[in-house]
Amino acid sequence: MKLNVELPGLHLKNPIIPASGCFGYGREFAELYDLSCLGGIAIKSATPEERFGNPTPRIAETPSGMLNAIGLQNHGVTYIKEHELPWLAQFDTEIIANVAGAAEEDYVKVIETLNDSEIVKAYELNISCPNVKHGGIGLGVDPKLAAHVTKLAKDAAKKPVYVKLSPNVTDITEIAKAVADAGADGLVLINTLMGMRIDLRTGKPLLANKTGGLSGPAIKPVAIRMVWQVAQAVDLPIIGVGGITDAEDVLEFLNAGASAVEVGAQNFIDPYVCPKIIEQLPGVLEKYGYASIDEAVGRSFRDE
Amino acid sequence: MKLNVELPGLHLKNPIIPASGCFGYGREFAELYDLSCLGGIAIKSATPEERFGNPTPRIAETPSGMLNAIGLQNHGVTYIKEHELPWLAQFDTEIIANVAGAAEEDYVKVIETLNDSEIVKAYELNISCPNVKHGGIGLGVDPKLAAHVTKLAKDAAKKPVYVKLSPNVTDITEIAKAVADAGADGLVLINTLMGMRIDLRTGKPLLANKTGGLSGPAIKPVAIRMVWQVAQAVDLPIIGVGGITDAEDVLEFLNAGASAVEVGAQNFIDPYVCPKIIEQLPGVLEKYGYASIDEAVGRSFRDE
Amino acid sequence: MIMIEDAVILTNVRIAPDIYRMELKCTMKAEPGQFVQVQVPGTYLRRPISICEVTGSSLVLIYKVVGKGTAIMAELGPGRSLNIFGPLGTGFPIEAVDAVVLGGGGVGIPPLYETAKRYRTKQTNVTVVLGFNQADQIFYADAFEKLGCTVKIATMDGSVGTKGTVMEVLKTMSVPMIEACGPLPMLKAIQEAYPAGYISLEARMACGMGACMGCVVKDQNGQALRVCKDGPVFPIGKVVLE
Amino acid sequence: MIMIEDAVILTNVRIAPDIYRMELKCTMKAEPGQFVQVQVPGTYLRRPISICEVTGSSLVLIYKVVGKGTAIMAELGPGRSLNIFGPLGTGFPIEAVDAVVLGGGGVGIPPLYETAKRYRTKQTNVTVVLGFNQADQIFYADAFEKLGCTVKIATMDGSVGTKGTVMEVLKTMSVPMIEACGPLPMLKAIQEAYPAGYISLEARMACGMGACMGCVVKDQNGQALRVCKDGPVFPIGKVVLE
Ligand SMILES: Cc1cc2nc3c(=O)[nH]c(=O)nc-3n(C[C@H](O)[C@H](O)[C@H](O)COP(=O)(O)OP(=O)(O)OC[C@H]3O[C@@H](n4cnc5c(N)ncnc54)[C@H](O)[C@@H]3O)c2cc1C
Ligand SMILES: Cc1cc2nc3c(=O)[nH]c(=O)nc-3n(C[C@H](O)[C@H](O)[C@H](O)COP(=O)(O)OP(=O)(O)OC[C@H]3O[C@@H](n4cnc5c(N)ncnc54)[C@H](O)[C@@H]3O)c2cc1C
Ligand SMILES: Cc1cc2nc3c(=O)[nH]c(=O)nc-3n(C[C@H](O)[C@H](O)[C@H](O)COP(=O)(O)O)c2cc1C
Ligand SMILES: Cc1cc2nc3c(=O)[nH]c(=O)nc-3n(C[C@H](O)[C@H](O)[C@H](O)COP(=O)(O)O)c2cc1C
Ligand code: FES
Ligand code: FES
Repeated sequence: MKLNVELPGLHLKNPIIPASGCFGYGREFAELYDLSCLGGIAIKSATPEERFGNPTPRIAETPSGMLNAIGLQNHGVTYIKEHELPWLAQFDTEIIANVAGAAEEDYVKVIETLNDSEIVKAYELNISCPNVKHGGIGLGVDPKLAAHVTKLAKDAAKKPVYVKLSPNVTDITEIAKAVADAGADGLVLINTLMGMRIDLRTGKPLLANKTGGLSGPAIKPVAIRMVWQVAQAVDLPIIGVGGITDAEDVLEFLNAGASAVEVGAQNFIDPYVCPKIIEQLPGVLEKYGYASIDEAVGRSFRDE
Repeated sequence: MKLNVELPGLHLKNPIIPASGCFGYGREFAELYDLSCLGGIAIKSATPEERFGNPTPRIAETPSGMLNAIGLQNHGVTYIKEHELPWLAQFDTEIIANVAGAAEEDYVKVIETLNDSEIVKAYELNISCPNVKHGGIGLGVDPKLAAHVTKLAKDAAKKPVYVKLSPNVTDITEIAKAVADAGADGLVLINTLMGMRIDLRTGKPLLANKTGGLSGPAIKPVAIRMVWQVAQAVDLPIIGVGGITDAEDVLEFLNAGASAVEVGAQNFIDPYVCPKIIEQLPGVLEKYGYASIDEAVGRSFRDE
Repeated sequence: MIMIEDAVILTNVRIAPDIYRMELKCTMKAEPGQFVQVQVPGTYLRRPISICEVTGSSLVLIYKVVGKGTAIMAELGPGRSLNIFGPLGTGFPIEAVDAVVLGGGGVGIPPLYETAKRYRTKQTNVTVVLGFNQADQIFYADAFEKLGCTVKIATMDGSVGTKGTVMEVLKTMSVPMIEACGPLPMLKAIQEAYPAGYISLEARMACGMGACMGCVVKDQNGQALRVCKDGPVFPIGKVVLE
Repeated sequence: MIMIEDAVILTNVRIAPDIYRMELKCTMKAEPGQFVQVQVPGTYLRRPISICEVTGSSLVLIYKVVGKGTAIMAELGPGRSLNIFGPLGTGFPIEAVDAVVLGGGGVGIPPLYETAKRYRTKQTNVTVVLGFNQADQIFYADAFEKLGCTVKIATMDGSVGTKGTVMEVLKTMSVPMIEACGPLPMLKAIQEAYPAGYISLEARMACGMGACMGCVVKDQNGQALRVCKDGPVFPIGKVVLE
């Protein structure tokens, strides 16, 4: 069965993409398997300058999930362009550069730096990081701010721009529509839900940053619901993400309306999860009667 | 150790309350244990008239949690007043009447009907049910609408009014503040997160209602975060709810800022969970160095 | 008395493709047609499974592997303990009749076994009509025979007995009183064809004890009935089957 | 080579209060001071546990029951398989020295065992200083002795050996080169007192392989180092301990 998916700027040989922040720049996973098997790779968020990120502990376990508060640690976009991207060029897979920042201009700076990199095929705007504020409000939770940064990014970008949305909002379709109207080429949803754990021994939040982003199977029902809502509200391709662990989860996202998916925290639980899913996917599609990826996309709300 | 908690209208002998919709009116659980051991009971949402609720399937399993779309099935407030409340009067525990409706007036009607019932000690406004709309927007996700229904309820009510908030919002503190300003006596948080599962065999949403409310351990980190945020933003007692399975979870909610807790879906997994927690709680409080419930409340953000 | 119990697995063996028989050592007693809610390790909600037989010191469950929970159950070896909650629901009544027909399709068959046993204790004539897809999926026909029941079999592919569903066999018989469990289409056909008897339903459940309203069906007057508490067994004609 | 393996539990026994020794049949090889990420059934994240001994056909882990995951591990019987990922991280170097001191506190002791073994193979003089809270918590002192190490013990209550921490013993000795693992205060004291040697750190981990940046510490220049990949063993003086 052909698994390839054509999206703006991305010729994915299959719909499986490791999610940003859960795969670094692929170096560690390349010791385990050939990254050329992947549909694409969403690399760790890049900011204009180097960031150390948050103090530790940055990780906490939760039922069927985890909290993280890494805080966008990275060496800055120039370092990434010079040291990580050329190394990634050896693999036959589509590189998506996840773009983040502390202010709107930061997104533009990162994009301008990466525009002439042949290896980057598309941008993924991370407007959903709870640590990044604009006038006290996260960019990703206000439709006007989200649309504005999308527009700035689109104006600067020489490659397609996907916008990665925050699930911590009252109405995800409102944000999705605003971003679509501002010219986004695609959407990625969802980023992490904001959560907290308290360390009973101290009575204080376990993470140094206090709150963190919840990911893993626990959030899958929320992600499926949001993909389903947005797929019906907006005419843009969606990359689904949140709690995927196997090929059946992938099919659930496709049915909900996603055209491709990203796999996040499961890479920590089973470092071979992406190649495993790619192997299982044709069998699972067949089992449920699909002859192609396309047939499965949006099945949940399409009349037949 | 004394476990009693004093809240507006409620003299709880301990902070453990089965959550609305997860305990019916106690009849089935009374076959298993003496309900007088409970701090209180939040009975199933009452509406002015009988409601059948949603079509089935209404239940789906998720990783460390479940979705439900019961749809406020109940016999209507008059039936409840005449048939359920007198039966509940035999138990030495505090009854909290959960109030719901399809429109603002419905809340007022239910409250007016129950005002002269001696057995009801407080109201819990369920403004968070995703099925109830007002001009297309859930009451619980708009600060103005939430404040307005709270005010109407307060004006009608002869007992304290707790407002149960929806977690499906961008900023829970904004709703909490609005409701506090409108005169609420306390807050209950959280209700379920909106989620979905797709049945791969059909490619369609598994629940007849399509979306459902996510509850269980999966949502605990979100509930803890929201209790922690609201406890610092608003000067009202909070009843915490979301994913509680044992006495350590209860302590986590107390540390986050809750004064008491409700236990929901875990009643389905272990029907004896409430008495078990009540038994374990003194030992757990002692283990972590607390001499009373009060010492634990809000520990996570209090300076010592 | 409804209770919760850590029951020890005595045996857990495959008796047909994807069909397993598990015997659990426990003190729980039950009526025919009642069920238990099984806490399968690694899953969240409990799984409702009918009680197939009550021996006095053990319960027998027969289950089909259809998803995550039943797949995990099939892996559990003897000696492991399994937390069960029950007995739950309203089962098959044992009525004072001379003859009864028990109709079962696939994993609707297990609850009929204890029912047959109780009827046989009262010397009632029991005819059991069992439906399967094909020959290799047949189970428990011999067990019913040992109880002294007349056993008739229908297979969809006609490889054994009558070709077709349980209904094909029933049509050829006189059916004064029927108690049945199986797939919804079978129960619908029985509810339409026969005035006297009982059918046992399935529903997705959370609490399994009547508290959550997750499992409701409608009666002829539009009133809600809980499959877990008011059922799973209902008199023919009571419930609207959709 | 980093790999993932379903290792079969050979033995899993309590060797001191809350301390268990588990031997796993597997093909994985490892260097001293490396660790594995254990997938404990019923938990989400893997648990990092140091490799205590590499026998060739098995790995030995020693772990303390401190929370949910380790409590479940302690319940697992022989024959069960456990999924492990490793070997991970940068371990203790085996340097060309005449004598080495190995300092371990509590569950910091396990990784020192394979380290001692490798040093003894090279005939290096090994003095092991082990710290415990009290007499009944002592484990592995005899095992180190059997390797031909000089073993010195410190207990907080003075019930065996020197009263106090590992530092009390170290103060009385010449320490040309030290390799240590244990609680943070102990590692801080060692990093301050001695210029030459290595310390092994702990951190909350997600990936355990260097990809997520969950486990970072800062070096003296403020640069991030990953405990799971650049460590867990770092040269004394490299990392800022907070
Ligand atoms: C009263 C009653 C008695 C039953 N008796 C038997 C029996 O004796 N033997 C047998 O093999 N099966 C029986 N079933 C069906 C059995 O409950 C399901 O096959 C089982 O729950 C599937 O679990 P799973 O984890 O393998 O499937 P999954 O699909 O992974 O289960 C996911 C969720 O859906 C629920 N679910 C899935 N299918 C069903 C179903 N058909 N009915 C109810 N819930 C379902 C599960 O309980 C679980 O909560 C009975 C069901 C009911 C309601
Ligand atoms: C490189 C390394 C080597 C280790 N080697 C050993 C060893 O040989 N023997 C031993 O007993 N312990 C060792 N530990 C500590 C061990 O990882 C924790 O005790 C264990 O993870 C606790 O799990 P739990 O489920 O019992 O506790 P819980 O508190 O329930 O765990 C919850 C989460 O916190 C994490 N966590 C809790 N405590 C620690 C900790 N101290 N360090 C890292 N993560 C933690 C868990 O991994 C899990 O993700 C090592 C830790 C690291 C980082
Ligand atoms: C440790 C960790 C780090 C992450 N870092 C980033 C990041 O830098 N940029 C980003 O857009 N998303 C980041 N995410 C979010 C993931 O890309 C993904 O959206 C989320 O984890 C949900 O998917 P999952 O449930 O499969 O993990 C991170 C997630 C984790 C767990
Ligand atoms: C089956 C079910 C029915 C519920 N019905 C109601 C209801 O009628 N009114 C209400 O306010 N909350 C209702 N809830 C929400 C719970 O009271 C609780 O807020 C939520 O389940 C989170 O708690 P938990 O994770 O402990 O289940 C229901 C939850 C479940 C699972
Ligand atoms: S399953 Fe809860 S009422 Fe039937
Ligand atoms: S645990 Fe992921 S980088 Fe160390």
